[in-house]
Order: sequence, then structure tokens, then C-alpha cells
Amino acid sequence: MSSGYFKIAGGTVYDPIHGVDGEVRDIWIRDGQIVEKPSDSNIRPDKTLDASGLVVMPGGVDMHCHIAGPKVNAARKMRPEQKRKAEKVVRTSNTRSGTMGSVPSTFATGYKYAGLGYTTAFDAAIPPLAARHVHEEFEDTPCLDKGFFVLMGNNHFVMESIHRKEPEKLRSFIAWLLGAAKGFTPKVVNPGGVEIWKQLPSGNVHGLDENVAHFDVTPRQIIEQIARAVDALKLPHSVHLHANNLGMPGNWITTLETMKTFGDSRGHLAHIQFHSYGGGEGDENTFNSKVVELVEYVNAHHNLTVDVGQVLFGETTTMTADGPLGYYLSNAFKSKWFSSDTEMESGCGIAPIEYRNTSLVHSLQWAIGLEWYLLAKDPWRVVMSTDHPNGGSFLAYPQIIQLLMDRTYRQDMLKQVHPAVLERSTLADLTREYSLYEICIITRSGPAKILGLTRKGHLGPGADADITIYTPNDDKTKMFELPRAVIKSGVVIVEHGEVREPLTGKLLYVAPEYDTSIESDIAEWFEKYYSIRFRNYPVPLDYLHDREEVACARL
Amino acid sequence: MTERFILIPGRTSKQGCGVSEGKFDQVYQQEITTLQVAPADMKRMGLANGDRVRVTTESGRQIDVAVTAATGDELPPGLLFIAYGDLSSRLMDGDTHGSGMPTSKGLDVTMEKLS
Amino acid sequence: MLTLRYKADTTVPVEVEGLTPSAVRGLSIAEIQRFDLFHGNRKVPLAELFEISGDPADARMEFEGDLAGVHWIGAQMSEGEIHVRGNAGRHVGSEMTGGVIHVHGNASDWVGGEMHGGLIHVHGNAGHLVGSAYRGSAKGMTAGVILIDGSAGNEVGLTMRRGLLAVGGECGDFVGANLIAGTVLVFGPCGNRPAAAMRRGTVGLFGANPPSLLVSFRKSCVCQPTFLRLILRHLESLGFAVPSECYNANYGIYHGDHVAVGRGEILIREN
Amino acid sequence: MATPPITKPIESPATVITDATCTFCGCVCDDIDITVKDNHITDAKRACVLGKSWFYGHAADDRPDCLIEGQPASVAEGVERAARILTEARYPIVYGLSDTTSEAQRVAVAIGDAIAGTVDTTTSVCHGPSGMAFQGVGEVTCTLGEVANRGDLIIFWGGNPAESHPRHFSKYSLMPKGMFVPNGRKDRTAVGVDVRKTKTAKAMDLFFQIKPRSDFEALWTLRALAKSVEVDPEQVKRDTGIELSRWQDLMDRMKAAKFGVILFGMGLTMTRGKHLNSEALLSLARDMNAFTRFVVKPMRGHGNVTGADNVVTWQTGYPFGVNMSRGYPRFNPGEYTTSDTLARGEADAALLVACDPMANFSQPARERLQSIPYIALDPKETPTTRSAAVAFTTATYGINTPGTVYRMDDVPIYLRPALSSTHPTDLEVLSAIHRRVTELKK
Repeated sequence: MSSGYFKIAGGTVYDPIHGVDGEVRDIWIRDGQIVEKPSDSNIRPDKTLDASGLVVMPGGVDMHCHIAGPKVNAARKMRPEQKRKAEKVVRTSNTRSGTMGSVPSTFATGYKYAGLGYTTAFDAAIPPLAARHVHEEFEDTPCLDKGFFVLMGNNHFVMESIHRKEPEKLRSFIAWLLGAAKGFTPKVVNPGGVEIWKQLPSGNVHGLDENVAHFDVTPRQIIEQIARAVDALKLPHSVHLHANNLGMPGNWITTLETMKTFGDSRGHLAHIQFHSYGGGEGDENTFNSKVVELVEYVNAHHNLTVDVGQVLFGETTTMTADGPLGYYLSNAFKSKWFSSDTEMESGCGIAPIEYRNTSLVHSLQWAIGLEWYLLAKDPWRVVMSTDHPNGGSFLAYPQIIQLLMDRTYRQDMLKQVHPAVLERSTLADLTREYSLYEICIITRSGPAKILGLTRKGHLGPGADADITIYTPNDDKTKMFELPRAVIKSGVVIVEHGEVREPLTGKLLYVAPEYDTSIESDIAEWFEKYYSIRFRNYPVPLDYLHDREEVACARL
Repeated sequence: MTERFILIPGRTSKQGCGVSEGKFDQVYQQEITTLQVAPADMKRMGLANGDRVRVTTESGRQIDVAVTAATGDELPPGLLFIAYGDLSSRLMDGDTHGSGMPTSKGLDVTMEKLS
Repeated sequence: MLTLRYKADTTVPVEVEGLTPSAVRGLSIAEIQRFDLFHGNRKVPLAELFEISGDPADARMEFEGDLAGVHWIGAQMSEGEIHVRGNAGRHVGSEMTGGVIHVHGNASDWVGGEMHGGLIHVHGNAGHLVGSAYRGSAKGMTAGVILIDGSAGNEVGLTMRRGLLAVGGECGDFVGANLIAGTVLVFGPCGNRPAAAMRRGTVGLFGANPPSLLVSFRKSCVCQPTFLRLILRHLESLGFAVPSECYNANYGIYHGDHVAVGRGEILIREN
Repeated sequence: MATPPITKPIESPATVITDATCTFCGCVCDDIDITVKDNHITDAKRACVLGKSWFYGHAADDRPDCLIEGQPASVAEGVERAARILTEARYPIVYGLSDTTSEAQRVAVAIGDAIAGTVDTTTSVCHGPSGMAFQGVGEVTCTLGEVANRGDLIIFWGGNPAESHPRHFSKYSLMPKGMFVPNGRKDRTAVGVDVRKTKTAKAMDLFFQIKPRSDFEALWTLRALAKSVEVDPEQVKRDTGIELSRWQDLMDRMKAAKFGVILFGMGLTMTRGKHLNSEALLSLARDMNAFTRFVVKPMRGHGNVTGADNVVTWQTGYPFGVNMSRGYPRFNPGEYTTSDTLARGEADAALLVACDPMANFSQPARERLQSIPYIALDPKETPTTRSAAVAFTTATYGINTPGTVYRMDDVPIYLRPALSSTHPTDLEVLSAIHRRVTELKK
């Protein structure tokens, strides 16, 4: 008679949410969840995985990547030359074929994330008008539980309610929109800047207090009001912000002002590395790192969290909802350029890019990312990310882990980058080495906590049985590149890099309550300006297959 | 007499409606088996609506088809138009010039009146 | 020398990617017979498609029969010599970095696609996209020489970065389109829109009644460029028949494409 | 104008489905109110002439669900025969897909993967060349609501929406009163560039009737003028048939526009030059962004051809013409595209979903298709279904079956069916074939 239990025996467990730092323990699993050890000692597990001598961690959580939706799919279509030369994903009896390059096809994305031991991922920027597209792609992205952030920073209804100073209406609209798209939290990208880009050639905002024509709001107001609305709705995760002036020399001033704009509202600043630059306007030889100044503010303000957006050398594809940024990058690199503006909601820009260690700017970007990890005091509020694939592919996470854990490896790499890094950033004199415990925080426990996912990122009873088992190795890249086994919802889905059981994974979404009287307001605005009918916009619940609503805290 | 023309197959709304009705029904069949010719060319070649002509491509592909005058100045002299379908497909060569798209518009043809 | 007589009779594509002189040079005949090829979606041993004889050690391979349906011959080859005594299929010498390929019959599309070195000589006609970039690539051929004795199709030398390409007969439309640099010479008539969006490099149109150039090219002068004589002599040294009148003809030099960078040149033979 | 079918005399209750979606063309109009009586559509309010024919013409045919070699058979027998044909073939192709739901398209690509075949869609004979141009130089575009709200200079190049997308003017491009174009048509300048003076041309403020096959020269002239490159007026007139002064006037208007839009059609992709014609147009639109906001959009023909592009791309990484013989996707238009695999006589079996190559393909391609076993799924009888080894009569998407489709601007829209159908859906037939193929391949 099967007991329904699955036991992972004798592993060296890391579970920072419960303060477990490399203790040898057993983990009991039943019905896809982690459970207490059965009190009746003669209950035998149906299956036991001997993890003695192995490192056991919760499944990885990538809280900021671009893996689905209209711009990601356009980027796949746009790079056949890269896919032709990249690694081939060959069909097996239970897995689909696929292609890699900087934007892998959906099945390949699922298999490769699982192959690294990642079991949850969030797409960082989706226009709600395209929500169905994302839900369909998610169904073809196996092995991962998934969700996405809904673009709102340039949404016309949002800007109008902020202009008319109607915080309740804004709150209800945000709640309605998240429900309509089945998204997870508002995403604000270059607030106001994308709307100006739609109106003017090379249009953009250059500061927080610049007025957005036709809507008479400022980026600061947009950030402030959305942050407050999100906190009032008690969403599991805060507003997720891509600040103005990404990538511009001297943008650290905007970033610091943006941090202050949050006041004591919660706020997550995405790919903070791209926003930490000193130097004059477009002036390369004064380009330098301002991490020291910015990390000081973040260390002192516990309402703020960041993910780094690490740059790695090599070829990749930049893709962003920041339309004007896409245009700037494609002109800077003389590359092909894709841009698509979504009515009433957002823009997007795609441009191939190559980060070279001979370039002063790229080398500094690389160093600035590492400075953020090494200077941030609280590992719970600095998260591993490459803004995949903007800074590099998620497949580079093991290499970043080695850079953080192995000082000599870091110093060797430092010798190969542009020498200006030495005096324009503090990386050379940072000696900190991350422990496995801290790595576990920044790659799973931290992001799970920041996202408000109470059943992810830990191994205590009640957690989803998403577990990754690594073979210890001094070479941390090798250790984290090829987990010994990956367990998703209690099922061993990957062993030695071979996908055994490609589960579909579920959609994580929120459904905050709101005053439904707003719907008539929305419908009236919608029918006036949108090119589809209001009735056909929201995604109904039955459109989704495996799904789980993540509750908001009590209102 | 035989004259050189450029043939452009294309869509028409009647052809579109015909597809929904049925490709073996009258509306679609009539539309794809009728070649539109500019009024000036009709007059010069002594053609009246319903007369039959032979259209031949440079690679020797050939169709016999009934003609009708294009309305007003819609079709400039020297150009022929037909709703794409079986007849226009018979004139298409297989080469796609490394693009996947056969040359299906702007075909160099000769047209001669069939007695 | 290793001889491979093609004995299959099929219209389904046969692909011989990987069957290069350096790959087989160290193998025994039995091992070569077991070499994996693709016949459509089936992996098949080489012996099922070819009768082989001889010795691969000298990195010289001879294909016999009509190989118009056999693709990727000599693809990614780095050394040695391949002779096709008949027609060849698509992607002959694609992305090769060294060595020599002779096709004594006709070749299909993508001869020398994104080639990086070596020499391909097609003694018959070639299809479209000779020496071209594959779709989406920012760079096409980067080095090497392609000689087509007969005619070629469209987009000869598309997005070429560097290298030398010569077509003895006529060629189709868009010869040298998006040319970054390098030299493409056509000795027969050519189609329309030559060198569209060319940035640098040289396109020579030496055939009778050359096409009218795009409006964004401008005639600079008429002259007898010495560098051309050197290239023509070099082509002859490689076994390419150069019409003698080309040596001291007058050439109109047209600069463009001014819609792009505009530092390319088109040479048109005037007499 | 197609007349609605005659309803039975007995008054039975009519039901109305509001905001249903018409999937005949790329406009994918989702504001159609359909009246249904005795399982027949008797009215389709706001549908255009093509839409009305679409709704009236797709009452369920009383033909058999499945025919093997022209003889009625059960769906199960048809699925078995289809699976055997596809698994025994050495170079099978899966083609069509642009007139079915994305859910069905995803299973069709899965079949293509399982049989190590080549998956291609009608894109390769529609805007495939524009997709190749996009891969070369990129594209600057937007959703149709942006055109409706901001577009003040609308250029229709090599297309005839008045006949192929009848409601495009009124719903998206010319008539809508938008946020930045409050007076609608009066705030817009409409420009037509085509070889024929079509119904579309007659609705324009300016019309450029260019010489046949001179689109590239015309675009190159505009690109030169955008960069203030001096050009020879005689040559411009000789190449394009239009005076240089008129092109200069157009360029001045383009630079002065607040939000310029170019909507282009088959005139570019099907004529000599093909993908390089499209590349010239996409480059022009990009160049214009140095002066003002300018966007470009290919006018997609079928209801879900954009969905086919999206599905094939997210599952394989490439948009169309994807060969999976080696066990992984490979892309090369001109080699793996269906016009080529058929015309070269390479394909030895085919699964054709919602398409009619026997009517529309080149002669050599049709001759090859005639000579190989193939499976066809289509709600209607067509030249393709007539000579299919296995023909399935399937329910019509958008009329009988729900599902997701993607409008010409990639906006996903969900279908609310009006009628039930006795026939199986594409999804059901394809899923059954996929299951059987997977078993046979084990």
C-alpha cells in the first residue's frame, strides 16, 4: 500500500526563510507539497532520494525576465541568424524540439530553466491588451510556475486618473486591469517617457518632474500614485519599476530621486545596474559607477528592493517596453530595430547588442552589477537577475554565482576588462565572498518573499515541493549549471540535466477586489479609444488551465 | 494579332464572397475565369466582352480565358487583371528566387484573340 | 583520393553535412560506409546512397553521378579538395573556411553561403544567393573566392563583408545588394537593381547593355583602374576565363549607394 | 452581395450573439451582432460584404465528416490512415493553418515535430517576404488603435483594402475620430501608391499610379529624398512613371506629418523584388523616424495568419518554413517553404489545414501535390479536398468553434461561436492524429 510519501534523505539543506544554513535533514513530500515528518515512524516513503553529501535548496525563482508575449516573440522571429548557430534542442520521446540564442523558443525555455533548477519565473512586462498571447505561450512553456507584471506606467486611464487626483478610481482601475489580464502586479516602465515617444520623434522624458503632454502628469506622480495604490490594495508584490533614463550617463540622480519618491510605500526597482551611472550627458569619458551612493539609500530604506540586471560579455538581444530606449540602442549599435506601440498602454523596442570586455562602458556596466551584490547589506533585498536577455541569458546565473562566491575568479575576470573599471568603480577593492546561504537568498528565498509567494522559496511544511539538489563543487559555475536533480510539485522532472517529466506548471495571478461601479467608466473610455470591443478584452478564468490565485493580504 | 502585356492576378471582393459560398459555385468560378482588359486595348484588338483569348507567359505556360472590359480607368492600357485562382496559378513558374514566394504578380505575357 | 558514386534515385533531399575531407581523412572505408547522412528525415549510413572506393588519406574526394538532389556538399570544409563530376545541390561549400571545391556541372542555390575562406569553382551554372548571407545575418561572405563559369541567379554576394566573386555568364537581380565590402564581378548581362544599399566594395558589370543603375548612384569618371587588371589576372591564375577585351577597356565608375553609406563603386564596361 | 439563406416558415426563436468576431480577413472585426435561427445565421450586423458571405456561406455542410479516397469513412478510420501516411513519409509537410484557431495551430506544429516534417503556413505565399525583410532591417509598427488615434498621414502601398479589407478605412485607418485626430477623415491625408486605379485609389486624396514593377525604384527615390540625396529627375520619371516633383511633395508631407503610417500589400511581396521590395519600405519607415513618428504595417489577408506566425515562432523559434527533419528546427525561405518543397518534387506527403494550394499554388507545385498522398482539413469542399487521400469536413472557426485568433497587428481576440456543428473541429481531428502519430513513432 503506497504511503504517498516521497523522502529526500540526508541532504545538506539550505532554507534561509527558516534560518536553516546547511543542516543535514530529511525532507518529506506528499501530494506535491512539503509536509512534516509523519509522526507514525513505521510509515515508509514510497520513494527515497538519497541526498547525503548533496546541497538541497528550494527551486530557483526568477522574478524578472522576458520569456513570453508579443515583444519576446518578435525578438525570436527577428534573430534567425543567431538561432542557426546556437545550441540545438533536439526532440526526445517526451520533449519537444526547440531553438536557443538569446530568446529560446517556449519549450526550450522551460527545459533550460528546469535544467538549472529554476521552477518559478515571472515575465516582467506585458501590455494587458496582449494578455491572452502570454497565457497561450505559458501553456507551451513547461516545468515552470509562471506569472507576469502588467504594464501601467504609460496607461492613458492611469495617467488621467492621476491628473484628476482620483486615487480611489486609480486603485479600482488597477485592480480591474490586473483581474482582466490575470496578471500579478503593476509594471511601470519609463513612466511618461513612452507616451512622449508616441507623440514626438525621439520623444522621451528626461526627469521626474517633466510634464507629459496631453495628460498633464509627471513621472514622479505616476510612480508615487501607483505605488500607493498597490500598497492600498495589499498586493502580494509591490509595484515593479523600470525607472526613467535607463542606460543614460548621469542617470543616478534620477534613480536616487525616484527612490525618494516612494517615501515609505513599497517599491521594487528592476535591473538597478542600468540606472546607476554617473557622468555627463552622453559623455563617455566621465561615465562611472554611482553604486556606493545608491546602495547607501537602499540599505537604509527597507521598503525598497532591487534586482540587479547583471551584464555579461557576449552577444544578446535587448528588448524593453521602453520604446525610446530601443530606438536609442539600435542607433548606437547600428543594428536592426523593432518597435511596436500598443494603443493606450505601452511601447516596446528590440535591438541586437554585443557587450565587449574591450569597451569602457560595457566593462563598467559589468562591474556596476557586481558592486550592487557586493555592497548591498541585506541579501533579502537584492535579487539575482540579468533582466534576461537584456544583460545576458538566464543561463549565465551559475557564472554570476561564481563571481560572487569566488574572489580570485572575480579578480581574474577583472584583469580582462577595460582598465577604466579600476578607478571608475570600487569593484577592485571589494573582497566579500557570498556564502551558499546568501546565494540561496538572492536566487530563490529573497525573490519569493519579495513577490509575496508564501509557498515558494522555502522548504518548510506547506511549501510547494519545488526542490533542487546540487552536487557540491569548488567550481560554482559547474555546481549550479548541472543540478543532480530538480523536483517540481513533488515530481522529479530533471536528473543530470535530462528532462524526465515536462509538467505544464501553473499560472500565478492576483484578483484584488475593487468597486465594480468603475466598470461603466472604464467601458465608456474603452469603447471610445480602443480598436477592440470592451467585452472581448478581459481574460476569463476558464481561459486558463492550471492556475493559482495568490491572495492579497486582508484589506 | 499578339501583343505583349503585364498580367496582375489579385483579390476582388466578389472572389472573396465566392470563396465563402463555395469554390465550385458560380460566383467564384465566374470571377476567376474572367480576364479584365483595359477598354482601349479591347478596342484596339477588336475584343468584346465574352470573347476568348490565349495568354502565354515567357516560359510558355498558357491559358485560354474569356475577357471583359475593366471598369472605367481602373486598369491602365498594357495591364491585364484576373482574380487569382486555378487559371492564374497555371501561369506561375515554380522558382521562388530563394524567397519561398513564386512570382505571382507582374507576369510578362502575350495575349492573342482566339477566333 | 576517395571516390563516392551516387547511386540513390530519390526526389527526397539527401543531406551530406559533415562529410568533409578532414572528417573522413582518418577513417577506414568501413567507417566511411557507416558515416551518418540524412535522407529526408531518416538517418541513413552513407553506403546506402554512395558506392565508395579509394583512399581518403589525401583529403581529396570525387563525387560522381547527378547530385542535384544532394545538399551541403563540402559545407564547413577547412582543407582538402572536392570534385563533383556532375550537378550539385544546394549549400555547396556553405560556411567553408579553406580547401577547394570544383563542381563540373551546375550547382543550386546558396553556393558558398556565408563562406569564410577557400575556393569554389562551379564550371556550369549556379542558382540564387551565390556567396550570400543567410536570412537575418548582418554579414555574408567574409573571405575566399567563388568562380561561376556559367550564369547565376538573384542576390549574388548579398551582404558580402569581404572576398572575391566572379560570374562568367549572366546574373539575376540585386547582385551585390547590401554589400559591406569585397568584390563581385559579372562578365555577362545582369538583372536590375545592382548593388542596392551597397556601403563599400566593388561591383563590376562587364556584360553587354548593362542595366540602368538606381537613382542613388552617381557617375564619377571613366578610367582604366589598375587594381582591376590585377584582379583579372588573379582570376585567370585561378582558372577563370577572362574576356581579353576587359583588360584595357574603359570603365565608368559610379559611386553609391547614397541611400546607404555611399562609399561603394560600380564599374561598368563602356567599350 | 450574397443573400442570406431562406429561413424556414415556422417562427422559431432567434438568438443574437453580440460582439462576435468575423475571421474572414485580417481586420478580425469583433463587433458583429449575429442573428441565429434554426441553426442558420440570418443576419450579421456591421459585417462587410465579405463578412456577410463568410457567415451566411458557412452553415454546416451536410457532407460526410471524413472521406478516404473520396469514399465516406469514419473519423477514426481517417485519423488512422492520416497517421500512417505522415509517419511513413520521409519528407512530410504540414501546411496552411491561417484559417483555424491558435489552439489547433499548436497541435499542428506538434504533429510536424513528431513526424520530423516541415511546418509552413500561408504566410510564405502572403507576407513571408515582409517577414524576411523584418529579419533583415527590423520594423517599426504599432497596434491598429494607434493608427486610429494618432495617424494623420495614411499611405496605402500595393494593396486594395477597399476590396480585401472593406472595413479597414472606417474601423482603423481613415475614418475613426481619434485622440490626436479628433475630426477623423478631415484630419488625415490619404495617399495611394499602386499600378491600378482601384476602388482604394479612388478613396485617396493623392494617388501615385506607378509603372508596373517599379515599387522598388519608387521607394528608393523616397529613401534618397528622405536623406536629401540629389536624384536625376528624368531617371525618376523614366523608372517610376511619376514626376520627381510629386515624390518630393510626398516626402515633404511625410516629414511634416505627426504620425505617418504605411499599410502595404501583395503588390510588393508577389512582384519581382519580393522581400527586397518590403525591405526598402521597412527601411523607409525607419528612416522617417529621424523626422517624425512613422510606422508601417503589412495588411495580413487571413483571419489567423498572424496567429500562425506567432504560434510557429514561439514553438520553434522561426515564423514559417520550419524544417524539423534533423530533430530540431531549421529555417530557410526558398528551401523549406511549401512552394519550393512541392515545386522541387521533394515533399512526399502533406497535412493541409484550412488552405487551398490546389487552387492557388504554382503549376509545378500543384502537379507534385496531385501525385503524393495528403490529408486535408477544411469546412468547405475545395480543389484541395477533392483530391485528398483523406479529407475531413471540419467545423468553421469563429462560427462553430471557440478559440483564439490574432489580428493583423498581433492583438489576440477570443472567438464566441454562433452555431454548433455536426462536424468535428480542427483541434479534435489534429489532436487525434497527433496521438496516433506519437504512438506509431514510439
